Amino acid sequence: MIGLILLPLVWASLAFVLGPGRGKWLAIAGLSAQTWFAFDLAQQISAGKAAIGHQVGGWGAPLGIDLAADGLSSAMLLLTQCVALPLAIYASAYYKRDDAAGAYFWPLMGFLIAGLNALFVSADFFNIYVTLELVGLAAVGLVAAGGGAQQIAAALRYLFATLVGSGLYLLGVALLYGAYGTVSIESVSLLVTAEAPRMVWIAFGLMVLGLMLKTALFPFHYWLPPAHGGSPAPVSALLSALVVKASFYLMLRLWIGPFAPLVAAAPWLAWGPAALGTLAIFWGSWQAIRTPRLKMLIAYSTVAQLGYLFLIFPLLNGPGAIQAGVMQAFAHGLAKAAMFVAAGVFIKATGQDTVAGLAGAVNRLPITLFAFGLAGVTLMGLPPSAGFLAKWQLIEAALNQGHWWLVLVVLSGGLLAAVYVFRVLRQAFLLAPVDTPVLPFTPVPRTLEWTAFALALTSVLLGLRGVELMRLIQAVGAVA
Amino acid sequence: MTSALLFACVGAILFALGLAGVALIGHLLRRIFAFNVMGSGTFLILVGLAQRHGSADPVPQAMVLTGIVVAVAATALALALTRRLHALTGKLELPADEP
Amino acid sequence: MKVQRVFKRFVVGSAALAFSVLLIGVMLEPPAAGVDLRAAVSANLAVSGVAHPVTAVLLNFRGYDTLLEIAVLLLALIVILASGLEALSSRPRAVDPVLQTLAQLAAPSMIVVAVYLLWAGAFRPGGAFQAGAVLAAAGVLLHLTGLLPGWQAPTLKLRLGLTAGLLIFLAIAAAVLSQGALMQYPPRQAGMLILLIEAGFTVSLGLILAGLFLFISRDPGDPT
Amino acid sequence: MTSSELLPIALLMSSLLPGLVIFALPEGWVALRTTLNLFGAVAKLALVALLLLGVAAGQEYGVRFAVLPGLDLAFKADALGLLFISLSAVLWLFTTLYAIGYLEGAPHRSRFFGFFSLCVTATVGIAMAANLFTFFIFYELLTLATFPLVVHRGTEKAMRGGTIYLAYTLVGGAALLTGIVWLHHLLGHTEFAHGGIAAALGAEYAGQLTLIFVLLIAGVGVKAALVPLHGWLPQAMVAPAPVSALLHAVAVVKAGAFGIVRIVYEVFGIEFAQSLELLAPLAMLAAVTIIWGSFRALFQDDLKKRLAYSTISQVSYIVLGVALFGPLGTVGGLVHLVHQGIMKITLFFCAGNYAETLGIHKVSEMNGAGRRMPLTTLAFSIGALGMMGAPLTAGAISKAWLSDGATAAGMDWAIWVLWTSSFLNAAYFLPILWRAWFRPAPNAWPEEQILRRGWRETAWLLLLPPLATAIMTIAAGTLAETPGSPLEWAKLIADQEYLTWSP
Repeated sequence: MIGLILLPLVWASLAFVLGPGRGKWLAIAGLSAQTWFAFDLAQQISAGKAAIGHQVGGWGAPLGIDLAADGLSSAMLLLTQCVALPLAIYASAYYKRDDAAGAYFWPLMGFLIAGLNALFVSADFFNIYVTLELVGLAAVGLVAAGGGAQQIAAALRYLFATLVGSGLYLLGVALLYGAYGTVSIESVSLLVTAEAPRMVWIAFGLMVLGLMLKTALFPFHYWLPPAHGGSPAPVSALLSALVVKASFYLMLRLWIGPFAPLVAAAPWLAWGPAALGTLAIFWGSWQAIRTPRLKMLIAYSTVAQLGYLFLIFPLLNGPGAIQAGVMQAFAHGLAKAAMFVAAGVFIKATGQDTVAGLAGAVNRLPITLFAFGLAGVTLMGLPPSAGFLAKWQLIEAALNQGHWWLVLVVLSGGLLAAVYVFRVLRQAFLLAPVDTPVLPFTPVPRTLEWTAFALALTSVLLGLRGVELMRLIQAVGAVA
Repeated sequence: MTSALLFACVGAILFALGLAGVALIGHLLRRIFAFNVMGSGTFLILVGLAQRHGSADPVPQAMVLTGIVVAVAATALALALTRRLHALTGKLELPADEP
Repeated sequence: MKVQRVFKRFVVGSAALAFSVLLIGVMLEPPAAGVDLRAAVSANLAVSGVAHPVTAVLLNFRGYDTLLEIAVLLLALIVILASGLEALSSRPRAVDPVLQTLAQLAAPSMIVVAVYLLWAGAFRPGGAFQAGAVLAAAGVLLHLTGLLPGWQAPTLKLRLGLTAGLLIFLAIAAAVLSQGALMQYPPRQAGMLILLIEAGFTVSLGLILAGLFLFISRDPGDPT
Repeated sequence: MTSSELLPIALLMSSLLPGLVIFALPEGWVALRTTLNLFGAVAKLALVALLLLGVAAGQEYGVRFAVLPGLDLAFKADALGLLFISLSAVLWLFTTLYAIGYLEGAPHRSRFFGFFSLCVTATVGIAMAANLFTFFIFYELLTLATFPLVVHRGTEKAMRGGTIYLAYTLVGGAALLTGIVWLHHLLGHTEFAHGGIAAALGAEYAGQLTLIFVLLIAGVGVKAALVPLHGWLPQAMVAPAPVSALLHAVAVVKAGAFGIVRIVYEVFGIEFAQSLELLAPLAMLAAVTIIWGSFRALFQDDLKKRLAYSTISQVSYIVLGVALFGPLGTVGGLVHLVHQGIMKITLFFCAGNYAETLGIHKVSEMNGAGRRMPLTTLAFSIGALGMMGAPLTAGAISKAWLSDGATAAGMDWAIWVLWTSSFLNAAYFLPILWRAWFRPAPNAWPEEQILRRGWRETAWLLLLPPLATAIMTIAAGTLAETPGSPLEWAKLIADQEYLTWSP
């Protein structure tokens, strides 16, 4: 668990010391080791240890800072490493030597991964704030890296969104400390009751608001499409697959953990995120169906897919909701990473970022198109894929509690996803128009194509082997 | 009302002001200032609320120190990006049209 | 358009007002029963390796926060480097010889002050951050008086200096893992280890903070 | 793993693995690709034969993997599934041969045969699914695997057909999924079982179960092209001929019909469905589809479109047989599942031959085709006569059992539906035959691509498959009472589904 935090910090710093554009082997080696750590941790937890804790400095909360990994956090760690490793391999082939955009990619990615890992295992409100900032600033840096005016503008927009988000969160932490004199999640959990002072309610509200802003939940999504759609492919993939999941994870953790008594006292609260999630699904899909640009389409699809995550909030007091959420996080994380890197291949090959430019891609880049299609299968929630299992669990959880409209939302969201996914596939299957001269496709390194394929295939195959993941998540709640 | 609590109340006002500023101001430099006002408000609340009953509490003070450093980093970053945007477009505002 | 803007201002303004009133209102309520960490801090101060409670919290009890925070700072600098430097500012700089002399006099004493602050942090207000800030200020001062050119792409030495603080911290934090936990300093060596960490911090912080300024600030005369 | 677990997996793999390898093959490696294709098809036939022998001897085959807690990917090879598998395995072999001939020299054959194999894998998965969850997985997989085949030509028209196909099937899939999850929510499982599983819920769930039935039937009804869910089928005619054959006879439409069989018999149970009064509306729907499809076929000049509407009509014979309460109807419906496949694939092969050899796409261009291509036209005539239910053909057997079933179930109106349909079938098939055999040939064919060489009127790979299936049409009609015929097998299944009846 410690290795998962220290290792990326070390390779990020060393990559910086080595100089611009260097450090890819360090990163890949580090990430491979991290992946192994993450699997090891997951194995320990599913083997029966409900949670694994670590007291930094040996002090123990509330004086010191505690780290804790349960099923939920270990699942997120696993997702992070499993997406980051292929992306690192992809990025190592994506950035050419002396590419300005890639000069500081490795240190930035390292800090991003370190921040994510630290966030997932932290059990301290204030420490989480620092990790949030680490993640946020690294993500902004990745968006801004070596970019033109549009990218810088997107980065600034993103920066303000993430800073305000963490600012709201920090105010929440301040109020919590004012109320209870501690920022340890465990200590706070023991103190919060349904009769908590109003200050705690406000703190909860502020934190949730800040995190929704960071997760780009509708209507706070405005910053996401330019930031995710305008960055280089590996960056878009990292941001869409992982970064937005971190703040969602945190919100879920707070919801079912320390603030559960508040939620139990006011169950209607859960309908807020669910309603916004519903709007996000429809709005995001609609925009994805309309936009002419390929990466914007994928970015809007992220807005829509994030909506599903928030549908679980009203279902959390029944069985299966967390499972559905985690499965959806995995499905979307893997598939969206695959989709962005596949789009990166298309853009490199055709030299343009439009859906229309894809005509004939099926004959030129079959592997990449296949990867895109597989990722699309996951996003549409068609079997056999992780996205399908997520949808199945979500529908069943909704039926269990008699929330019919959630079922309708999930199903129509899947159909809308089919519209925008097949918009791309259809174009790719189309023969290039005869009257326009066929532009030569730039040859693309095979590594790029195959990493996209591997990510997409994983997102599909997970749909046939969801049992292990579910066993892992059963350990949730022991710490929370 | 102790003086510490007064600090906290001022902090609340500063936070609200800063937040409104970030939401409303288009000029990037001023928006960055607004963000800093917001951050200062938070720090005042953090320290003020914690010591409203008597002596100083070192834990929030240390947290504020950490918070300040993080805010410095964020501000420097925002300024650098703003400057870069200015160098590229000659403007100190974000393009209004959502792409 | 105009009406819309006024409306937006009105809505945001009144929301902010309502929010601050609400917030002040709840802060005036009597506090709930909670934890009091002051006793815990002073009880453990003796084994923390430093005598000043804030430094003890910063570098020992909640040292992990500080570790991540220095990473945040370094990260900010890297982002600035990554977002591109080539744009030059064309503002001419008047260099006043009096100012230059003053700055030349001030810089050495600022370094001395920084060292003092670093040392004093163990038992009174002060410490690595303050020391680093003073160091950085010295750098900025020299730059503004035209004695130190703005920085170009960082050299290997500079990169080492920038990361030294984080790397030393990481090395020490990991080295004491054998004690049972990350950053669990043995009480007897705690003081020495913390001083070592702080020294590394001071250097890196000074460089990073100065870098935040010097990498952006470019003189027209700089060869680019 | 025992052999009873291994065989079903091997059956899936026999088309999946060659398919995956074919995807990776370079376009030019024709010999290896052909070998792989044929090897897969023959291996599958051998495995099917093994399974048939085993099942006839009372052996049970099944295997399951946990996907989620309480949710299994489960396969079983039972008599009903094997009926469908045998049909698709045999027809797959012929279709593969035909496609190899049809696509000779065409581009993107690796992609085509890759998805072709995936389709058959999905079909086998549908046939062997042991619960609705597994059924749904392969059902949707079939949708995804057929889409690239439908749009294979890459023209705007193909895209339109493909898009309409997707729109129908994906919406249908959503309805099906809702029904399945709902049922899973009520029952805790969705395993298929003889006599059904829904009866366990009891009468107080009648309302919900009726809704679930509607959702499930609507979901599979899209693929079975029940009116009014049939709109995609005529549009999907833009696909190459082997794909049409696949859609109509082997895979897609059959998967829908088979789904209805499974749902009625093994999810709801025929007796329970009857008690919920679900069968009569289903029979009505089938009757409407039968008449409507035949009627629309009358007015199509495009040969493949006429055949498409004919399919809509004929597949609902199966549904009608299922919905007739009583074992005789069941036998009729099940046997028609096989017979319709054999006959319809013959017709599509022939239609493809006319188009490939002479460029004939329309009924009005058929004049004299029988003299230029006597063997193809002979096969076509046998298939068409079978569709009308002429004696000695497979179609006659189906119709006889269906009529008996209707009488036994007390639904005499269904007999009139069958007669009307037969009459309409004659009305749209006989003019084609008449034109082909008795009208003089035009001076020039629309687009003659393959020249006659001796007795070979067209490429031999195009000629053999329709002749073979035409012979099978006759065989199934004349040898219906011999052991091992489709009819005998259908009786075996009916025996299992009606616990109180023996043939």
